[in-house]
Amino acid sequence: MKVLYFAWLRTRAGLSEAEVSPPPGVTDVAGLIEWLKGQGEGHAAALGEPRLVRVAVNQVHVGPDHPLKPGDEVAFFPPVTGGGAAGGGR
Amino acid sequence: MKVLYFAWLRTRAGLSEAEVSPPPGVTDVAGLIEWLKGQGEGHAAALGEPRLVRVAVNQVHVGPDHPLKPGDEVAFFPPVTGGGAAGGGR
Amino acid sequence: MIRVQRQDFDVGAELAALTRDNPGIGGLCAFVGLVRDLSGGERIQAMTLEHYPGMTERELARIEAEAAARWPLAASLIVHRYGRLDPGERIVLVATAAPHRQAAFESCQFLIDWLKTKAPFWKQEETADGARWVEARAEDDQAADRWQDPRPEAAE
Amino acid sequence: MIRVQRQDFDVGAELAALTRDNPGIGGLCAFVGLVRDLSGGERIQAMTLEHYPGMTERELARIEAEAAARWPLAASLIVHRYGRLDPGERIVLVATAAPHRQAAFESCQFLIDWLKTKAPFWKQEETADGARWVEARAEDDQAADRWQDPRPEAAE
Repeated sequence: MKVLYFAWLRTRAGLSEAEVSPPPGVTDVAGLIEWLKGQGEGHAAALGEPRLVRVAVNQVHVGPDHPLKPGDEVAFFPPVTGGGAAGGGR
Repeated sequence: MKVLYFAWLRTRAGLSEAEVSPPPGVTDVAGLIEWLKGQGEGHAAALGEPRLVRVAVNQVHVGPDHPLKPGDEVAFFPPVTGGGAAGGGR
Repeated sequence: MIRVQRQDFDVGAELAALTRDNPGIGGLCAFVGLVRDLSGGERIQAMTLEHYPGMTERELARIEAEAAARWPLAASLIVHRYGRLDPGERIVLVATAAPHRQAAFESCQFLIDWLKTKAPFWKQEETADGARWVEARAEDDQAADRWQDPRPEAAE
Repeated sequence: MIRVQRQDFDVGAELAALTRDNPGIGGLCAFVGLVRDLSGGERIQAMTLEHYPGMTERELARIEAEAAARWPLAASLIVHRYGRLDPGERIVLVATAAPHRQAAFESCQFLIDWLKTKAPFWKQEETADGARWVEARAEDDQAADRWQDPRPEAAE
């Protein structure tokens, strides 16, 4: 299973990509996050603020109970901030 | 006093511009319209559908009770239709 | 800035000039109106835009000033053509630039909505049956009426 | 059509290509997002946009398809840059073309609102104090949320 970090999660993790093999008990995104936190300081630092962590599985936005299978690409990132000017301004 | 016609009011009037000298009793736009209707077929045809006639005095949109003075430029035209695509389409 | 002209305009050049040397602009919204080949289901061969020289410029400047009073705009532009145009040709360009995008979108839509009911332009369409004047549409009055009242939410 | 690229884009050429040979288009709405020189009152020296290659393209295509399902669009375009950009540089171009202008305005605003909360881009700003990641703004979530529900009025 491939894990990706973007933006400041990547900076905190100190890595942008990792190949991981979680045990069979890890069946969904929430489970993967809990397991990763025990896999080294980088993962723990990146995932330490769950409120600010967004997840995509195989490049699709998902929630914490999304199921996982071997071979999935799981990306963790903060809320997105693209697109230029912010929404306010009336 | 200069009177101008635009779009299909111009077509109906058969003229785009006329110099007119209404009598002193004509003091506002509504009075001018009534008086002009008696000043020939062209004026009468152009101003025959008051619901569709818009008025500008000295190049500013005005209502029927707008006062008039000698030397004013009074334009009559239908509702405007510029600007490209219409508003609908959700 | 407003301009009334017979000739076409270069959208890219106009928009680049509008934002040049103003890095406080975060969002630019532009609307281009084009001549459609269909009107009420009928094929249009060409369109002629008549206008009221002098009043047109005054009215466009007034509409632009109204937008600048309602929104925090860094720049705005209205370019409107007159004369005979073929289907697919550009008729009008409206653009507004602001620090934030909501102001740019709202003011751009305000400008085109007001322009369509206040600026003295009239369209004549040419079909296989001859030329006819285009009638004003209720949708356009409704679109303009949205902006009549000072907006209740005045948040930044 | 969607494109994710490092290099700048030519707004005029992009918009001309979008409407070319389609005289059924009556209105074209475009939004250009630019790098501001100020953010929260602080001067920005440059901005770097990171993205998630692969997912970005998928997500933009999905957002564009959603707009096409909601409005009668003749054409649409999203071009988004990544990499390091200076103040005043263009970041994103969103454009929609439709027979009528209301559909063009609404769908263009929908695209940029959704893009800002769904497309995997992240901004890092460089100030005199160093680089920092830009935080997501509540205004952007609110802007996107407007479009969550199928709109109650579905008139043509």
